[in-house]
Amino acid sequence: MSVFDYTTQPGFDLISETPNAGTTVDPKEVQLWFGPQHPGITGNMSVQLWLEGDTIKRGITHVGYLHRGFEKLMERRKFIQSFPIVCRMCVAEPDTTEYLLASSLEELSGLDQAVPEKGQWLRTLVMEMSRLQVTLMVMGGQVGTMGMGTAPNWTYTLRDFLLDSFEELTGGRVYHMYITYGGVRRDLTPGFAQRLEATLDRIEERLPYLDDLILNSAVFQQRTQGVSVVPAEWADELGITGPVLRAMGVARDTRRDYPYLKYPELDFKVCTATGSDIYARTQVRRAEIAESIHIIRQILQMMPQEGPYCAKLPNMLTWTIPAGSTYVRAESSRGEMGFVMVTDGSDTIRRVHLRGPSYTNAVTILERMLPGMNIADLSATMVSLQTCPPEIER
Amino acid sequence: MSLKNVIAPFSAWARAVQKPFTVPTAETFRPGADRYRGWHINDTEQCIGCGTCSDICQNSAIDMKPVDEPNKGDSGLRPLVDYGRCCWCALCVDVCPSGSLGLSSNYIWIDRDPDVFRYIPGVDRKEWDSDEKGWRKDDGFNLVDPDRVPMPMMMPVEDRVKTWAEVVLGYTEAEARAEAARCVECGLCVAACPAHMHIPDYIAAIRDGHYDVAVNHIYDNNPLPEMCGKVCTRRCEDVCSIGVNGDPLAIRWLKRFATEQFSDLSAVLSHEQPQIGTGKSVAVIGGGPGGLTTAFYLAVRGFKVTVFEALPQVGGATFFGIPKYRFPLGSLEKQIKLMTDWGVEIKTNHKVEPDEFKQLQQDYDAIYIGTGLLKPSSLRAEGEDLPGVMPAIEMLIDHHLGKTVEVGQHVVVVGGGNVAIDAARISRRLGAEVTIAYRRRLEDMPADYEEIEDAEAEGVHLMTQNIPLRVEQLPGGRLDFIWGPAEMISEGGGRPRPKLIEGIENHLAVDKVIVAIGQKPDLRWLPADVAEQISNSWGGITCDENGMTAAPGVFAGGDLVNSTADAISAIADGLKAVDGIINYLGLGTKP
Amino acid sequence: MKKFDPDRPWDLTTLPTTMAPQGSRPHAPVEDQCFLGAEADIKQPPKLQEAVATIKNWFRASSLNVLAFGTGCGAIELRPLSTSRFDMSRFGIPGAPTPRQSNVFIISGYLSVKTLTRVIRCYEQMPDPKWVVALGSCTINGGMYWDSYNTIKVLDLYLPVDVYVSGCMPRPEALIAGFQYLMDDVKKGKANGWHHYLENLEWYRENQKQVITDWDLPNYNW
Amino acid sequence: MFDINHGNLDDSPDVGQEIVRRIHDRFGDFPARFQKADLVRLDVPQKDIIPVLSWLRTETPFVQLTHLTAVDWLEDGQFELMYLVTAPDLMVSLHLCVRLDRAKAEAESVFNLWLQAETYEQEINEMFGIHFPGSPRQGVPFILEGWRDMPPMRRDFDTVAYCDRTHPVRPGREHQDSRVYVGRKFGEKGYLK
Repeated sequence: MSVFDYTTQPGFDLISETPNAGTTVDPKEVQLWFGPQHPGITGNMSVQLWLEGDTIKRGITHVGYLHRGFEKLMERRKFIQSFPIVCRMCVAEPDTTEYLLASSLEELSGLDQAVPEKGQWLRTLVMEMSRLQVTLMVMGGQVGTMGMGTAPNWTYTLRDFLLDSFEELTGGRVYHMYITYGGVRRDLTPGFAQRLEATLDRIEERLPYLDDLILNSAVFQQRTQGVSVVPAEWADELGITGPVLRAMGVARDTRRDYPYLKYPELDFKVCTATGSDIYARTQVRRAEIAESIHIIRQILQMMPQEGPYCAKLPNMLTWTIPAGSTYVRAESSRGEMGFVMVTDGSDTIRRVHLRGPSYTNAVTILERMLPGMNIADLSATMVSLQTCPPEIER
Repeated sequence: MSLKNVIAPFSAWARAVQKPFTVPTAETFRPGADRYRGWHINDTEQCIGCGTCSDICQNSAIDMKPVDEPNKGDSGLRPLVDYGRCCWCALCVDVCPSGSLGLSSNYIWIDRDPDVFRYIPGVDRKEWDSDEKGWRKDDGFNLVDPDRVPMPMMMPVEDRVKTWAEVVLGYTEAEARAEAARCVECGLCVAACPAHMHIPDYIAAIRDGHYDVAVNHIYDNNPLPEMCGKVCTRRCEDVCSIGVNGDPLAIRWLKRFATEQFSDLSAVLSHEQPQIGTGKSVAVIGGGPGGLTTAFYLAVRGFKVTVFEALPQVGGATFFGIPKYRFPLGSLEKQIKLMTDWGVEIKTNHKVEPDEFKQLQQDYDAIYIGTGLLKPSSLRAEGEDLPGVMPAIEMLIDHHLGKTVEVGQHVVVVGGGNVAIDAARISRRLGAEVTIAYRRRLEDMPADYEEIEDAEAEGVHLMTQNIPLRVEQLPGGRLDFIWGPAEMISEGGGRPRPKLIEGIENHLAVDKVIVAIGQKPDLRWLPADVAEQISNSWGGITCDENGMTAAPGVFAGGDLVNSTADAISAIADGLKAVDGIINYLGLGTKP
Repeated sequence: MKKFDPDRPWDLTTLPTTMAPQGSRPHAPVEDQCFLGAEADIKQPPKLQEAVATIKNWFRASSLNVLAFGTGCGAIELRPLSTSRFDMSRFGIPGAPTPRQSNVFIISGYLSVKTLTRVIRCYEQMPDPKWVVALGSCTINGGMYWDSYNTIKVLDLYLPVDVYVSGCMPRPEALIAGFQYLMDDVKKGKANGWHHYLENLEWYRENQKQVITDWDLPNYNW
Repeated sequence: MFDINHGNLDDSPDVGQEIVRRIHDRFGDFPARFQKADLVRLDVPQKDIIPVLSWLRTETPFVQLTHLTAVDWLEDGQFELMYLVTAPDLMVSLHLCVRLDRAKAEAESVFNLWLQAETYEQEINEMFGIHFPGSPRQGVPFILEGWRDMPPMRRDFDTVAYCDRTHPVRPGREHQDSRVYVGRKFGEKGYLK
């Protein structure tokens, strides 16, 4: 196995912003900041570009605009106090981080055995709903970057119907703060399953139209096929996961490979595509929407109606957890998310570190894909990689 | 690129004629979901001001603000929410021990002034105060532990009546720490405790395993903690915030656990009190908890303190009034030993006479009276002076002084207080069948509910709502206890009063009738003029806020003064007298 | 209550209720509100001035162009707001891609120091009149990042804020209500934080430079 | 991945046990903790970490660096670096933990083994002040801008004190702790202390 060939890295001294010896700089080169204030940027981040015409010569990712120091803040909060803060790590998809915090501390405290059956099912339900709503949002964002307006209007609205379900179940539209230690915070409301089914039907009914607008559209095909190809040999070496990996035709999915919650009992397939370009990634996401709907329907059918949804908790104000360290992972819409959790026997976390797929996607991969890219494709590339700045800098 | 793909997007036009999804404008906004987490509401009647919401808030968004003077069981504080901090996680709602806090489903609050986003829910009126919807506490999700760690008891129950050994076995270390971890450190118990013990502090120390620190906190204002740890009436647990929707913290058992960890208390206790009392002397008449408290804390300050006790053993009601299966003599002696080690002089079998009292007034700088209530109240029913009808207090004293108490085969105990329960359980251990006859309902019984449960478990039969009519002699030395049923009637406010249902007479053949319907003060040992000066209408003693009676230099406390008949109030009176005596002698900082 | 001391504008203890001097939203007389700079020199009868101001404010309230800059988590609700479910364009509120074409700045939550630098730069590039809508707890008093080393706590120390929409995060409906509130204020001539910013630029600069250590923002020519 | 001494790792019934056995055979008896089916923690001395990682990267299926992070053990005077190395096909991860001297916070870079380590090492360098000589972006600000204080993720950096110093908050808040308030109102006092 060959060590990665890193001749493509920017031969550039970042401190002095001058090229390294051996790198030539074209006098026609123009420096351009893409973001943080730009309608096409995925969140509050920026890419510093060097252009020749509209072709990118090289670029550097800059993050830190959303840095809140979560990891530091959680080190000085009691375990239960970390729970409301953790969902802010990834704004669009808060449930994954909530689950990771809960499961990592449950594992270290031995509470994991006590999580009741219904709590597990509700967690699975919320996680899958969350994946579905983010995938819908990214589908819309993907075509939105190419100036197409109809599909985003539809997908955001469909997502909003799912947010209504979240609001009904968890009490919040965006920050659900629902999955907590020992299970979840509230039971299903009466009639929730029917309403969620209706929402799923609504989404499903719209999917063929979305196909026509997106995947079958000649404009979209022209803009995305063969654009921003992630080479297959980067997959293992850079730790690529999620739709970006599955668009290379590699069927890896944390839900199946490292079974957690109730996923082993559910029937689902790992959606893949070939081509590894933006189009392939969109195809994977489109297939995952259908697959998520399929999974949620199974969950609603298989979930027990009665029973406790949360384990009996100790006094959360004085809860201490024995010293230890662990790594837990879960499949978010972007790929594998993981928490490194270190405790030291006190009532606070010693160290927590979020490992997210955006971390390499937005920096290592993006910077190496930039040379030669047309600047018009940059937004679409970033959305297809799902670079999520709050997750990178936390 | 096929023609099909060029045409495909135009399929979207099919949707153009359909109804849009757009929500209406501001005048008719969608209401929040039933569980929506909007602005706070608070039922200020239910709220106890424990501050747990403020403790759990990771945003430090909640301040506790004084809104009125604290009562027992209510700190007088109410949460003020800063919406410049709040993140609507609703942990405050889920942790709220009283269940008073909630979130409404309203979600729109707009202003140009950033300083308005703060208010005290329930106190500052808001339009969403009466919102039925919104996030509320749910029984299935508890952030505090409502279930007490069960106390190990002597098992099986049948064995308990065969022995005088302690029934309550005490927590193990793991159990005690687990129980201590349930505390939310609100401090309402501090208000409820007559002595204002540092309860949250010692519970926190127990939780962290620092038992020496805990004992130092405990001894800071209670010199008889092992007694309190076993038999206290524990008003603290009545107001415990966890107890509002769960089992209150076992504060009593935790205190017991901490003090039991050390057999030699002087090894772990220390004090740094200045010896302000050197050269001054104080006489304490009556070696009950109040007197011993005064004696101990004055001796710590260098006073020469002498305790005069009529019985052969100090401890007062804690000695003769509490059965040994609840409070073994060894525990009492351990605490008395610390007092004598730290300089308290104790004279037992020394009953003060009127003339001697005059002499004590001459010899000592101050006198503390804590002789308690010893004269039994009468049954006020025909046949009360028959042989076989005896006051419970005499029975308890005789029993604890080692005299033989004859109870026969079947005993009826009249009364519903702790003394009645103790007399009943002692009689049970002496081999009798026991019936308790009480005028009111079971829930009206002043006795500790756990004591009542234990008594029932030990086979004591409880008979409520009955009024003794008379006692008659039966042939063969037995007695006929005749009683009539009562109904409870409420008049005006106040608690319901039992009223005899006329015309019904029930008979119960018993060997003894033990009367436990209270005691009265007995001040005949005082010189008549002093007694006249300091006593009040019911025969007790009235004190000012410093614990001093109308006679200068004569202080009093305990049952004689407060008539609540529990040890911790006597200890509180003793503490008050410590300050009073120091100030009276001009040694304190207070003018 | 101490009086505001112009020599010590950063001393917060001198401020009675609001953070900025003379209140964070001064209610200047109507004729002052709309005639700044060159316009103020034009001499017109007071009645006419008032009428012109009313008409101008009405126009301004009907064309709020929101800068597309998602500064914090609240930005996630801006997409639903601009798409068909909530559809803010029916209120005459379109998005604008650059500061030069926009006049409403939505501060969607907390601001890290790094973002604050860009926000100030964008704000100063925006043409007058311009308004700031602050979303969420974080802009009022730090929110859940009250102890974070990298976020500012009180937005009106650094930028003039015209409307606060409370919530974490505010729902799109709350945002619409916030816009309607802003429109009302604009129509009545009450929303003039931009005016205030110019008048107290030194005070704002002082505060800004306290957190932005590498100050390299250009001085825009107003 | 065929190893001439041990046979094929993929055929092993328990990959975690097997890879630890091979590491033990080759590098020494590092303490290992088998935490769950897909995670083994190994505490590796600092001198052995690069050889172990290189071997894993080049000669075993453990080709993926899932993350790299640091923990500050202030009371021990040490930093701990945690490398999570994953075999994506075998679905097993190794958590390799190495302790560094806190006074001499320097570790060898793994940039030559994994390209994305440059970002991880850049962040650790910024947030903990651990230096990775040879890693390309050392000293380049990644997240913070204009930071003058000590690296913020160090345990001795007090974020509340920093905020009090740097970021003013809105005045007018006043909190009464119920425990203290009640004690004061009812005249709680001690007679020994």
